[in-house]
Amino acid sequence: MHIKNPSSRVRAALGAVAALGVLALAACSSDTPAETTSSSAAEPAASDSAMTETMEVTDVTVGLIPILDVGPIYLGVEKGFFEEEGLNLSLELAQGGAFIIPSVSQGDYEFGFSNVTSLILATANGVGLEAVGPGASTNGTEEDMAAVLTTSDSGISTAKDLEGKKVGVNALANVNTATINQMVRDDGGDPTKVTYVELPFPDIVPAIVSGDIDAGQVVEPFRTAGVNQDLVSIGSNFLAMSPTFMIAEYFTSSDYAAENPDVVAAFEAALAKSFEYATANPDEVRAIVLDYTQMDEETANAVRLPGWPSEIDAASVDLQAELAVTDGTLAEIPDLSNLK
Amino acid sequence: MAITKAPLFTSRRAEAEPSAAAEGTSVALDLRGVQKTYDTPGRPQVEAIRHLDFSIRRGELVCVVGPSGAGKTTLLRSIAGLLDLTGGEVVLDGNVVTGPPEGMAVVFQEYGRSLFPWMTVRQNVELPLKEKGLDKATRREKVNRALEEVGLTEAAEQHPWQLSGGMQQRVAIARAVAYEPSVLLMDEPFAAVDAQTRAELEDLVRSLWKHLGVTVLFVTHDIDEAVYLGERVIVLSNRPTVLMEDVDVDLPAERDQLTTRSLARFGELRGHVYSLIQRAKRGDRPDAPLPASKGE
Amino acid sequence: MTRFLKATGYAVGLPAILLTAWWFGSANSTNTFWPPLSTIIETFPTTWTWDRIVADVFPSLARLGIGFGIAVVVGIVLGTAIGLSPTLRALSEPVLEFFRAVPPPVLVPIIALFAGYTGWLGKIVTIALGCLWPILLNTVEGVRGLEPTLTDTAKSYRLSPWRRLVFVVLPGTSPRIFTGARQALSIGVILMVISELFGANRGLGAAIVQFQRSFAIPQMWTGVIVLGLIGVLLAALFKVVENRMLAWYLGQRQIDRGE
Amino acid sequence: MSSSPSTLAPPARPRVGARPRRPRRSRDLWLGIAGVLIVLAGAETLSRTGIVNPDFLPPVTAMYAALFEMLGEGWFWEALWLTVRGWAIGLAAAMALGIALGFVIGSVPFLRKFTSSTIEFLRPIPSVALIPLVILLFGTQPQSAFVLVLYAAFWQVLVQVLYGVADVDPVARDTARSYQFGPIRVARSVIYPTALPYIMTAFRLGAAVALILEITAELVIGVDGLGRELGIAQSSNAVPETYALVIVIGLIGVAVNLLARFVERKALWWHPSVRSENS
Repeated sequence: MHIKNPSSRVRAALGAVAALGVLALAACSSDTPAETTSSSAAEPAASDSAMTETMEVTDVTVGLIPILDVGPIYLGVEKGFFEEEGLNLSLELAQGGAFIIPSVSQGDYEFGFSNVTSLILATANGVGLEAVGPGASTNGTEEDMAAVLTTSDSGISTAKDLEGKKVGVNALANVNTATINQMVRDDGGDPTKVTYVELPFPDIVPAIVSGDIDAGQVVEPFRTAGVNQDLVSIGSNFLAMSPTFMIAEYFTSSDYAAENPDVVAAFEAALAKSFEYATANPDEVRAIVLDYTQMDEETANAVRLPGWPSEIDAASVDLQAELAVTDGTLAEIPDLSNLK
Repeated sequence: MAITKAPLFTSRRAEAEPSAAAEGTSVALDLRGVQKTYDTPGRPQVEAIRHLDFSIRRGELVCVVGPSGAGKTTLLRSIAGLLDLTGGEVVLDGNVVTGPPEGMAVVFQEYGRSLFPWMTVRQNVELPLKEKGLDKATRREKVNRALEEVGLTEAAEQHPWQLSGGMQQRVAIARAVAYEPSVLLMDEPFAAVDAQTRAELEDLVRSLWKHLGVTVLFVTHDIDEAVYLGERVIVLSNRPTVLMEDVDVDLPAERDQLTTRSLARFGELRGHVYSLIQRAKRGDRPDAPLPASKGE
Repeated sequence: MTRFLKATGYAVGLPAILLTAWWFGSANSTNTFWPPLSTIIETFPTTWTWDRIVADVFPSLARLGIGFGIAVVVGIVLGTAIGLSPTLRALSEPVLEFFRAVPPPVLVPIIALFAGYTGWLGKIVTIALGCLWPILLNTVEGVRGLEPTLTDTAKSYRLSPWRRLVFVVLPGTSPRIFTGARQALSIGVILMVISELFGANRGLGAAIVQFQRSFAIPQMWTGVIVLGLIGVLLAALFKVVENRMLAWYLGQRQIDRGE
Repeated sequence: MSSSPSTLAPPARPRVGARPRRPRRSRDLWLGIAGVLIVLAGAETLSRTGIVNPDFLPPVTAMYAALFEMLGEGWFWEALWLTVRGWAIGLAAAMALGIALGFVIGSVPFLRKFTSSTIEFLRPIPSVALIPLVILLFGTQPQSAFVLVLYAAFWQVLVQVLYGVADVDPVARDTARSYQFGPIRVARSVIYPTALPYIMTAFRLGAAVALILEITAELVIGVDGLGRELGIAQSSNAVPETYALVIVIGLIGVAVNLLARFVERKALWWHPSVRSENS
């Protein structure tokens, strides 16, 4: 086989590889890691800026979990409370606090929403964090928004029955595992016998129904979805702690707080306004929830709203720290002043 | 021997071959009207063998020679039952060959590729005997004897690819001999070895043939080798193959490389076969002789 | 003696430099996510105690072993059958081509539909399916590419189909089967870890997730290192088995290459 | 056939009806299509008859309905583009880095020996081991996927290029040197053509691994792309959509393979045996 002078063909091949490289560089540069706007559903309605004085606006990203608790912040953005404080918010969704904390401490996000236990564990392990406001808490009534669900025929009626069972939680070693362990202890059971399995919130109810797990801790809107599939609740692991149990907090990294105290103050103020508004207009919360979750209208109206307190409940922080120590996920309670 | 000078070459074909009468045990291998046409889909038909009729008596060493591309390998593969015939039949010890027949062993030209590289020499020779259902002791005894016959006793535990080309072909021969076939087919077995090794292997085949009394059909393209080894040399025409001539080799039974090859008779026979092959190459065939065929 | 020193010098040289660079580079790092190498090494014994190894590492490796084993058996049986019959091969070629192209991690959510996330069954099926394709396809190629003279020889000695399979086809294809098996092993390890990241409770992947959730960063690094070591050990183990089973093939290739 | 007495002239050549045989190639094609249809029909009946719970294995028709419906949605094309781009960037970087390092290390015997133990140690480390790290560093940013894809594909490329440079026929290299070829010309006319087949194999292996890790990152970490959409579809119990996405991702895999083989054939037309060893 007469081999033609290969160099021309080889050049063609060289060209092919180079082209591939160029394509990559071009594609790369076109996407310098500018703030990727959050998924389209959560695009905040841009309220006209004429209303605010000519104040330079700072862009701020907030890491959230697609659950009911973060409703007020979406409302705050819609009502322009954050706009008034000179903040242009872009909201990112993640599976749980354990995902959001690293992004905040690395500076990908400026603020985040997370359960207090994760914040405590992070602080204990040297991650510099600073709480900027309460996240959500039990709504002070018997109808709590969280619940440990199971099937009616699972033979589980009280927390003690969870021994030796598989319990689904949205993240291992966080407020849910800590509080469920406490429920089991209060009920005279041995929490070390409970096997926790980490599943995203949307997967927990289907996993209980399919028998993949025996029980699971869910918050709204998944609690209502579970009840609609005739799952039964053996009580709320949050309400079992205290009627005003603060589950989560909004937070930032201590570096960011130190460098931009004004932005933090503005965020805290806008947040407080949003909480007041949300508590006063529950139906507006139920409406906005449709934007950032896959909830349908009917479920949104049936869900129980959590409480949105005006300031941080220090007792809850201490309680979650003690629980973490008793569970062994924490050696000893660190200085929690930054979370109170 | 007739008083008058025997015709230079007795060509077996001339005698009316009483094929039926010669049946019985004396004929080991009988080809009757063998035809082979390759008909692979998508490619034009190729007629390899037009018509072949010859037989080999038990204990005979017959060589087959012909111009290259004369369908020698096709012939051998059809005799070995590895190739279906388009017409005619091959009869081994009285029964028609449909698949690889019992009592026949084949030694291929690509010795390196016909030995199992993942087995040692001993295992290669022993495998066919396992199939014959012989017990361990008999197998071991036959393997050792075969290896001794071909002079490879000390290489028994090595792998074929650790041996030279000549030694590898000896392993293939040992495997065939250990199988104790009634007919041994050899397809240009020494084409790929150097001249010196070839001479040794030729003498090895002769001594094995005499020593074990096995019937051998030896296909080669080397005319000297055919005449030196064979009691008869069957010369094939070019494609589509027919029998050019069945030449009787009346050299002494005891042969060796030096004396036999220097005999005048050897030169005459060699010259005759050589001219037959030249005529075959030119397309001269029994079924269509060239008009101006020059003298013998 | 110097040749031995030279060899070890080369083998140890770069790793030593990299480790010392890592050691000093991270010596007084404040970033909690890049703890100093010294703390990582300190936490090693306390984290990977024997009972954690039994509780987490063994289940993961057991699932990998079972899944990989199933894939090897099914892959060879199916591969040989398909390789030997041209019609079966033509029939199955496009289907196999598609399943080979599906990235194995996609299996995890699909199989979770059937077998759920927790428990062993779903994970073993995921690993087995993920490992099956490289072995199956390489076996088919191996059987197809078998040296024709060998099969002719086997036929001419009238070897029974069973004996031909055991003594000719399978050994002849074994080099290709091992190529497939090596790729399958690397995919198996990936699936072993991923299948545990969902519905994590017990297992190496699960342990690493647990450390990460509770911000036990040094422990998490030890987990990553253990996972790396397991990858290296499995590759070394595979090499040992291959050198023993394919000794004839490696010897032959060496001679062919005239090394 | 009775053996006719051997007359001098063999019987006239029997006329073999030359029926045009359908060439083997197109027969395989039909069989291949039949194979695919059998599998699809099988899945359909399994699901329709309820042998397999339809919630878990929807009928194939439902899958394709979901697929076609999806084709009309914006998020699908955006996710597809993100997956392909992530794969392409990672692969390109791995190829560039792997070829450059491969050539440098390959052609300097000292470097070759010096780095071989490290390469042998780092190569088998599963790229998924990096997941916890990249989550901490980049969270769900595309960079997470980039690191995983780069790490996995890089080793495939580097090892193949090292084989390629090592495989240079010493005779060719000596002849080039004997004609006083400068190092650049030697590289261009001797090392490169010998290494090119290996580079192509590297491209084929790297492309496949790159896609696996891109999808893994999207599925496990939540980097945007088809993998993430698959995770969401599965967890929100949209089963037909889940299978539809699996089909799309599988087709991307097939396309990647075909592209790799195409590039390999184009660049290697002059190579005596286009390496048929498939990965």
